[in-house]
Amino acid sequence: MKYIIAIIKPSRLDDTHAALTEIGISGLTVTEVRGYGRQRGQTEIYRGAEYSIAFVPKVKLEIAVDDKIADDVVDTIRKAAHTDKIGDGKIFILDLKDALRIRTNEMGVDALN
Amino acid sequence: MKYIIAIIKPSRLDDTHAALTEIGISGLTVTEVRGYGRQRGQTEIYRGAEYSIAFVPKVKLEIAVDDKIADDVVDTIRKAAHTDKIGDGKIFILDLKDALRIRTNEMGVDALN
Amino acid sequence: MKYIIAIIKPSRLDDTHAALTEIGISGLTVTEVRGYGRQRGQTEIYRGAEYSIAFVPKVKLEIAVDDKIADDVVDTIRKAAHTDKIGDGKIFILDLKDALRIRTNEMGVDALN
Amino acid sequence: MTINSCHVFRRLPAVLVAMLFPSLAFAATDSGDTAWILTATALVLFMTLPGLALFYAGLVQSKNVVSVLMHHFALACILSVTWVVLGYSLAFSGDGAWVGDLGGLMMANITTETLNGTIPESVFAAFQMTFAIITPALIIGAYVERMNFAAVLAFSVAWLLVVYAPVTHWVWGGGIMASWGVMDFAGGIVVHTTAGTAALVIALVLGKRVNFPQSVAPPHSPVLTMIGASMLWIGWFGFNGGSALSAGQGAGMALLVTHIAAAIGALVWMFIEWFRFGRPSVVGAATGMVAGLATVTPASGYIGVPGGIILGLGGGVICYYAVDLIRGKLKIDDSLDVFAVHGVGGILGSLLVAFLALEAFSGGGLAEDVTATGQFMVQLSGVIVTAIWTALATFVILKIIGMFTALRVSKDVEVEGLDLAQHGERGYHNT
Amino acid sequence: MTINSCHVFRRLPAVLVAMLFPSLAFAATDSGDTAWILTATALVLFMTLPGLALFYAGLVQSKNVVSVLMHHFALACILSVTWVVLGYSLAFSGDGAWVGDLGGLMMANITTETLNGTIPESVFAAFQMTFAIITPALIIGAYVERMNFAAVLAFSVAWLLVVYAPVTHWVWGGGIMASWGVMDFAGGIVVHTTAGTAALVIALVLGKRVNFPQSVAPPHSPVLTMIGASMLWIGWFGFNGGSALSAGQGAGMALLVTHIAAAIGALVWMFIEWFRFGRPSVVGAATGMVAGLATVTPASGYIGVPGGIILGLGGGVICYYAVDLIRGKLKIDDSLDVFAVHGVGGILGSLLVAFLALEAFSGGGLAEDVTATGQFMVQLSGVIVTAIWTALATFVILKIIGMFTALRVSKDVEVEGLDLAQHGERGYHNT
Amino acid sequence: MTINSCHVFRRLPAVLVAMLFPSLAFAATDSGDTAWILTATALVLFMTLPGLALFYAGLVQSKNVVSVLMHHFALACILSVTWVVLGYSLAFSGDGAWVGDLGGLMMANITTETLNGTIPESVFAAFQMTFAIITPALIIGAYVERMNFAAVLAFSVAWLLVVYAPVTHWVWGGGIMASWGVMDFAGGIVVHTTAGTAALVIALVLGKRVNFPQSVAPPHSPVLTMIGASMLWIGWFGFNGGSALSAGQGAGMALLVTHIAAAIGALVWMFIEWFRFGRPSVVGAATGMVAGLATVTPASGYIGVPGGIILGLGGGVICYYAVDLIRGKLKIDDSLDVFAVHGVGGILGSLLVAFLALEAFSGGGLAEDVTATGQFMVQLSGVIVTAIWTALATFVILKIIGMFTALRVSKDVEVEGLDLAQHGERGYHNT
Ligand SMILES: Nc1ncnc2c1ncn2[C@@H]1O[C@H](COP(=O)(O)OP(=O)(O)O)[C@@H](O)[C@H]1O
Ligand SMILES: Nc1ncnc2c1ncn2[C@@H]1O[C@H](COP(=O)(O)OP(=O)(O)O)[C@@H](O)[C@H]1O
Ligand SMILES: Nc1ncnc2c1ncn2[C@@H]1O[C@H](COP(=O)(O)OP(=O)(O)O)[C@@H](O)[C@H]1O
Repeated sequence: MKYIIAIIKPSRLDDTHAALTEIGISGLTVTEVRGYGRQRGQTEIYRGAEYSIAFVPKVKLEIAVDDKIADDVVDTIRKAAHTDKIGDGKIFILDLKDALRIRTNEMGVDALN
Repeated sequence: MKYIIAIIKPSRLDDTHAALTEIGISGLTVTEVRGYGRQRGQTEIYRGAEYSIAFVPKVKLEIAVDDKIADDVVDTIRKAAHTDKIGDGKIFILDLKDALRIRTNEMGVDALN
Repeated sequence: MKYIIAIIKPSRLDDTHAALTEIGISGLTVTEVRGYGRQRGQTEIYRGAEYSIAFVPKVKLEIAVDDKIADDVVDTIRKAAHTDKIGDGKIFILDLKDALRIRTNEMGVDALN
Repeated sequence: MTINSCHVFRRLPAVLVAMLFPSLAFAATDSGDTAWILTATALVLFMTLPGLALFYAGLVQSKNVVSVLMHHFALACILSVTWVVLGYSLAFSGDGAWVGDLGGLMMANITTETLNGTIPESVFAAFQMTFAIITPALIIGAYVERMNFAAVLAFSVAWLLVVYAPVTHWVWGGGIMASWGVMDFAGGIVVHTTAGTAALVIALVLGKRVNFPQSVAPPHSPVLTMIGASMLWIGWFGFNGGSALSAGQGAGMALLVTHIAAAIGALVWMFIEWFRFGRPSVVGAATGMVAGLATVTPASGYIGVPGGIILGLGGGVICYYAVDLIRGKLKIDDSLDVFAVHGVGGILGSLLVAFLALEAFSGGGLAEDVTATGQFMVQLSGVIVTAIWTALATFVILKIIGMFTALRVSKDVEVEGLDLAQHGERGYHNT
Repeated sequence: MTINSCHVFRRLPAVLVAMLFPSLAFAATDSGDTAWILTATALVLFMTLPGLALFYAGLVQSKNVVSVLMHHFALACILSVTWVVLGYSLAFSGDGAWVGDLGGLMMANITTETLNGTIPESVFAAFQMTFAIITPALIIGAYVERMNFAAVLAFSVAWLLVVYAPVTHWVWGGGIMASWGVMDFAGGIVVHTTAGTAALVIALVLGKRVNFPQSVAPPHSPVLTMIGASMLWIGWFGFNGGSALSAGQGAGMALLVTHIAAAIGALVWMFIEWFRFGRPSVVGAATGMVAGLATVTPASGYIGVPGGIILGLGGGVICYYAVDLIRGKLKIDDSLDVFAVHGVGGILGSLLVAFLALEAFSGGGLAEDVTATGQFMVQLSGVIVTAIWTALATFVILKIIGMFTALRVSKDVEVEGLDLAQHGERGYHNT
Repeated sequence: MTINSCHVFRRLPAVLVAMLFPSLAFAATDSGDTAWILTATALVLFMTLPGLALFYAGLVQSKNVVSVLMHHFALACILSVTWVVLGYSLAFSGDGAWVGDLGGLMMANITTETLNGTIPESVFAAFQMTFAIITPALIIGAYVERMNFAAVLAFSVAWLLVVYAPVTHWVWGGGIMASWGVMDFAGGIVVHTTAGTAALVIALVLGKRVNFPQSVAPPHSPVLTMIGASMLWIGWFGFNGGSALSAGQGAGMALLVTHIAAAIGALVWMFIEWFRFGRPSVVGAATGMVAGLATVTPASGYIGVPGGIILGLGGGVICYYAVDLIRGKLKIDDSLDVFAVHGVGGILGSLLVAFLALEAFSGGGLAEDVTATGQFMVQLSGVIVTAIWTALATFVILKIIGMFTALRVSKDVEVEGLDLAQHGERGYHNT
C-alpha cells in the first residue's frame, strides 16, 4: 500500500476531491497547512508599511491506497489540481506498512475502502 | 521504529490520550483535520436551503514508537477510539527510519521517550 | 529521498525557516499542531479553578529532500530549533518513494527544488 | 420624519414656550427632543458601523471578510463627505418637485441658530446623514465577493446623488411624492425600495460569483452575523423611533411596533425553517428579523400594535419565499438577498400602511378625506416610480463606471479572495 | 421603577407645566425623560442582544456557540410576543394582590395618549419588555450545552407568565410586595432572585453535562466573553439608570453607584484570583463585574456612593465563594453560575439595601416610620416568598414540559455539539 | 465642557424657569440635557469597553489578545475607583491654579441636590469619569505585548493622579490654563496630548519588543480592529457632543464636525495607502479615522463644518507621516502608534483651533479682544506645558514603579505570549 501526501492550492480542493471520488476513492483526510516554495507569499499592508508573508495557505491531502491504484490516484490529483501556475504543489508517495479500520478491526487493503 | 498515524473522532481524543498514557506512551502530536469517508458530513442550513458538508471534523494522532510496542499502541488506540459507528477512523503504520530529540541530540529509540 | 518531519516550538519557526533557506532548502510545509510530551501544558484559570491543558502548541515542518542533503537538513533544524529547554521537539525521518511537481509533472528529486 | 408626522406628534413644551414668549419661539430647541435625535444619530450610524458590516461579513467566506468590512467603512466615510458637500442640499434645500437645489452646498447654511422643528438643524442633518450612509451600504449585500473596490466607491457616490438624494427630496424634502401624500415614516420607499431595486440590477449587471449556485459556501461566521443582527435591531430603534424627530408619543409607539415586527419576523422565519428542515438556524432568525424590520419601517409612525404584528407576520413569510424565488429558483446572485429581504419587505410595508394606519387597526388614521384605497394607490405609485427610476439610474451609473474601471475583480482574485488582493489584509491570522 | 422612586425623583418641569396649565397636565410627556427611557430601552435590549449572548457564548465550547446565541435570539423574539400579548397585562394591569388582570391583553389599552408618569405608556411598556426578555435569558447559563431547543422555548414562555409576570406585579405592579413596602429599584428580587433560583432548579432537574465535573473545557473564547461583559456594563446604565423612569437626579445617582459597584466587584474577583493563582483572568474580572452589578441593582436608586462601594465589595467576595461552593463543592452543574452570581448577588443586595439606604450611608432614607431592621424583615420576606414560588413553579413547568418533549438532547448530540444537530450551523468555518 | 462653552451654549428652558421662578432656579436640572449626558456617559464608557480594547486587541498577536483586553477592563475598574476616591476631587474641587483640593474626597459632596449647570453633579462626575478611564487606556497601545500587568495597574493609577487629574484641573477645573483662556473643548490637551506624550516616554523607557522592528507581525484580527474602530466612532459622538454638557445647538454642531473629521481622516489615510501600495486597508482607514477624531476633539465645540473638514484633512495627512517617522524611521516601538496618532492629532487640533474658531471659518469666534495669533500662543503654551509635565511625571512614575516590580515581563513570557503567563487564558480555543 502507498501513503500519498499531496500539497495543493485550497481553491483546487473541491475539484480534486470530486475527481478522486469519480475514480472510486472513498476516503481521504484534509489538513489546512501553510507552504513555502517558489511561490512567494503575498504582502500585507500595515499602517504605512508592507509586510511580506513567507507562507501561503495550502491544503494537504492524505490518502492511503492499494498499490494497484496508486499511480491512478497520483495522476488524478495532478490533473485536477493543475492550474499551470507556480505554487500548484507536490505529491509525495510513501510506503504504507499496514492499515486498520477502527470500527471493524479490518486490516490491510480491506481497511481502506 | 514505526510512525503511527491515527485518524479518530474528536470526541474520542481525551479517552484515547488517557489510554495511551496508561500504556506508557509519553509523547504524541495532534492535528485538527477534516475527513472524508463513508461517514457523510452533516448538512447545514442557510436561508431556506440545506448545504451538505463533504468533510467531517477529525483528529489526527501521530506517534513514533519502537517496533516492539507498535502493536500494543495500535491496539490501545483501536479500543479507546472505538464507538462502533461509521466514521470511527483508521490507523496507518509507516516505517520510521530515524528519530532525533532536538534538545539532547539523542537519536533512534532514545529520542522517543 | 527522505521525508523529514520536525515538531518544533512555534517561537522557533522563523529562525528555523531562515536557517533552512540559507542551506538552500527552497520548499517546505508547515502545520499548526498540538503536542504532548515531557513538557506539560500550562494551566488555565476559569472562575476559581485551574484547568491543566494536556497539549502545548507546536509547529510541524515537513520537508522532502534528496538523500544527500538529509543529514544536513536535520542538523540545521536541530541547531535552529534548539533552546535547550524541555519541549524543543523531535525530528522524524521517513523514506520517500517518489515525488511529483504538479505544475510540471517532474518526478523524483527534480520535483523537489 | 415627514412633515405630517411632525405635526401629529409635536410636543407640548415647545408650544408652551411659544405661548409664553412668542418672540423666542423661533429659536427654541427642545433639549429632550434634541437628546433623543443625537442618540438616534449614534444608533443609526451604529447600524452600519459595525452592525450591517458584521451582519454581511459573517455571511461571506472568510477570504472576503475584510473586503466586506472595508466596503462598509469606506462607504460610511465617502458618503458622509458626499452628503455634506452636495447630498443634503439636493435632498432638503429648496422646493423643487424632483430635486433640491444647491442652496445648501457644503452645509453652509447650517449654523448654531438654524432649527428643524424643535431640534438644531445640525442634528437633523447628521441624523439624515446616517440614512444616506446605510442605504447604499445595504446594496453591498448584492455584490460581495466579486465587485472591484474602486467601482464600489464610484458607484455608491454616484448613486447617492442620482438616486438617494432625489428620492429623499420627493418624499421627505417636500418634493413630488410629499405633495401626493405618500406615507413613508422611516424609509420603506426612500431606503428599502431604492436599495432593494438597485441590488437586483447590480446583481444582474455584475453576474454571478464563480461558484454560484453549485457550491456556495455557507456563512463563515454565524457569530458575526448574529452580533451584527443584534446591533441592527437596537439601531433600528433610532432609525424608526428617531424618525419622529422628537421624544414623545410618536417615537414611543414607533419603537414599540418596530420591536414587535422584528420579533415576529424572526419567529416566522425560524418556524418555517424548523418545519422544513427540523433545525431552526440563527442566520435564518436574524434574516427574518431584518425582514420584519424592513417591512415595518415605512409604517412605524402611523400604526399601532396590531399593525406591527401583521407587518412582522407578512414580512417574515413573504420575504422567506422571495429568497427562495430569487436566489433558489431564478438563480439571481443577489448574494445576500438584499432585494428579497429589504426590497420586498420595504415595498410590502409601504403598501400595507394604507390599511394598517386606519383606526380600525389602532393606527393613527389617514389624512382627512383620504380613503384606504386612495392611499394605497398613492403608495403604489410612489413605489413604482421609485423602483423604475432606481433601476434605470442604477443601470446607467454602472455602465458609465464600467467604461472607466473594471466592475468585477479578475477570476483569480475572486478565487483567492478579495481580502489580500484588494486590501492587503487577511481577516484572521494564526499568529 | 417603583411608585416610591417616582415620587422621590419627580422632576420639576412636569410640575411646572401642571402649575401653569392644570388642564394640560394630564397629557404632558416630558421629552427629556422620554428621551432617556427610549435610550434605556435600547440599552437594556443591548444587554441581551448581543451582550449576554456573547458573555455566555464565550464561556461554552465552540461546538455550542451557535446554540447559545440562538437561545438568546429566539428568547428575545418569543418573549417579546408573550409580553405584548399577555405578560404586560398580567404584570401591570389591574390591582390584584397576586397577579394583574387581562385588561391589557395585546397591549390594547396603550395609545398615543396614555402615560406612565411623565413618559408615554408605550415607552414604559417597551422598557419593561426588555426586562422580561433578559430575566429568562439569564437562566440560559444554567442549561447550556445540553437542553433541547424546543424545551428552551416552551419553558421560557411558561416561566415568563407563571413566574416573572406575577412577581413583577407583586413588586412593581402595585401587588402584595409593593404594599409591604419592599424596596427593589431595578430587579434584585424581580430579576435576579427569580432567575437565580430557577437556574438552580433547572440545573438539578436537567442533571450534569456528560463531562462535568471531570473535564469541563475552559471558555472557548474569552474574547467574546469580554465583549459581552462590556456590553452588559454599558447596558446596565439603562437597566438601573432607566429604572428611575426619568432623566434627573435619581437616574444620575443610580448610574454612578451602579458603575462603582461594577468596578469594585470586578477588582475584588481579580485580586482574589491573583492571590490564589498568581494570574488574574479576564473572565474572572468580568464575572466579578456581573456580581457587583447584580448586587447593586435592587439598591441602585436608594443609595449613595458609600453604598455602591459596599455592595461592590460584598457582591464580589460572596459571589466568588458561592461559585466555589455550588460548582466546586456541591458539584451542581449550574453551568455558567447563574445562581452563584446573579441569584446570590441579587439577594444580597436586596437584603443590604435596608441598611445602605439609610442616610448614615448617604442613602435616600427609608420610608417614614420604618426602621432598618423592619425594612430588612420586609426584604427578607420578599426574597423568601419569591424564591419559594420560583422554585416550585420552575419545577412544575419543567415536569409538565418533560411530558411533551425531551428536556435534554441525546448524549450523542451533546458530545457532537448542539450547533449542527439542533441548528444546522457551525460557529466558525474554515472557508 | 469648559466654562466658556457652557456659557455659549446655555439653553433656553433653564433660563425660562429661572425667569418664572427665580427661587427654584438653583435646583433645576434640565431633563433633556441630563438625558443626553447620561447617554454620553454610556457612549464614552463604550469607547473603552469594548471599543478601544478591541481596536488595540486586533492589532497585536493572538497570543496577547487576552492581555490587551484585560488591560482595558482592569483599568476601567481601578481607575473608576481612583477617580471616585481621589481623582475627581483633585480635578474639580476647589480653585487652586495647579491642582484641586481634597474637598471632594470619595465624592462625598455629591448628593441628589448638587448640580453642574443644568445636569445633576452625579452625572457630570460620571461623565468625567469615563474620560479619566479612556485617557490612561489610550496609553496601553504603547506598551502592549511586553509590560508586566502589575506595573500596568500601578502606573495607570499613579498617572491618573499625577498627570491626568491636575491637567484636567488646569484646563477644565478652573485652574491655570482656564485662566489663560486655553480652548480645549473635549480633550486635545487634557486627553490626547497627555496620553500621546506618556506613550512616547513609556515606549522609550520600556524598550522595544523582541521582534521589533525586524519581524513585527501584522494585526492578528482586522475584524476586531474594525469593530473597535466603529465603536470608537459612535462613542466619540458622546465624547465631543457630550462635552457641551447640554443637548442643544452646541452638542449638535460638535457631533456634526466630529463626524466629518472622522470620515475625512479615514479617507485621507485610505487614499495615501492606495496610492503607495495599490491596496487600501481597513486597519489603515480605521487609523485615519482615529487621527481625524483626535484632531477635531479640542476644536469640536468651537468650529463649523469647514473647520471639521480641514482638521480631518490635516489630522489624516500629518498623523500618517508621523507614524512613518516614529515607528518607521526613528524605530521607536510605540507599538500601536499612540503618540503619532493621538498625540500628534490632539496637538495639531489644539493649535489649529485658534484659527478655525474664527467666524471666517464659520466658527463660533474667539473670546472678545483675543486675536487668532494671541490664542495660538495660548494654545501653544498649553500644549508645551502639558507635554513637559506629562513627560517628566511619566518618567519618574515609571522609575519609581520599576523599583518595586518589573516593568517588563521576561523574554520567555514575551515570546510565549502574555495571555497564558499573566492571565491563565488563551484568546481562542479549538474546543
Ligand atoms: N521540498 C518540499 N517538501 C515539502 N513540501 C514542499 C516542498 N517543496 C514545496 N513544498 C510545498 O509545495 C508547495 C508548492 O511549491 P512551490 O515551490 O511554491 O510551487 P511548485 O510546486 O509549483 O513548484 C509549497 O507551498 C509547499 O507547501
Ligand atoms: N483511504 C484513506 N486515506 C486516508 N484517510 C482516510 C482514508 N479512508 C478514510 N480516511 C479517514 O478516516 C475517516 C473515517 O473513515 P470513514 O470511511 O468515514 O469511516 P470508517 O473508518 O468507520 O470506515 C475519514 O473521515 C478520513 O479522515
Ligand atoms: N513519540 C512521539 N511521537 C510523535 N510526536 C512526539 C513524540 N514524542 C514527542 N512528540 C512531540 O514532540 C514534542 C516535544 O516533546 P517533549 O517530550 O515535550 O520534549 P522534548 O522533545 O524536549 O523531549 C511534543 O509536544 C510532541 O508534539
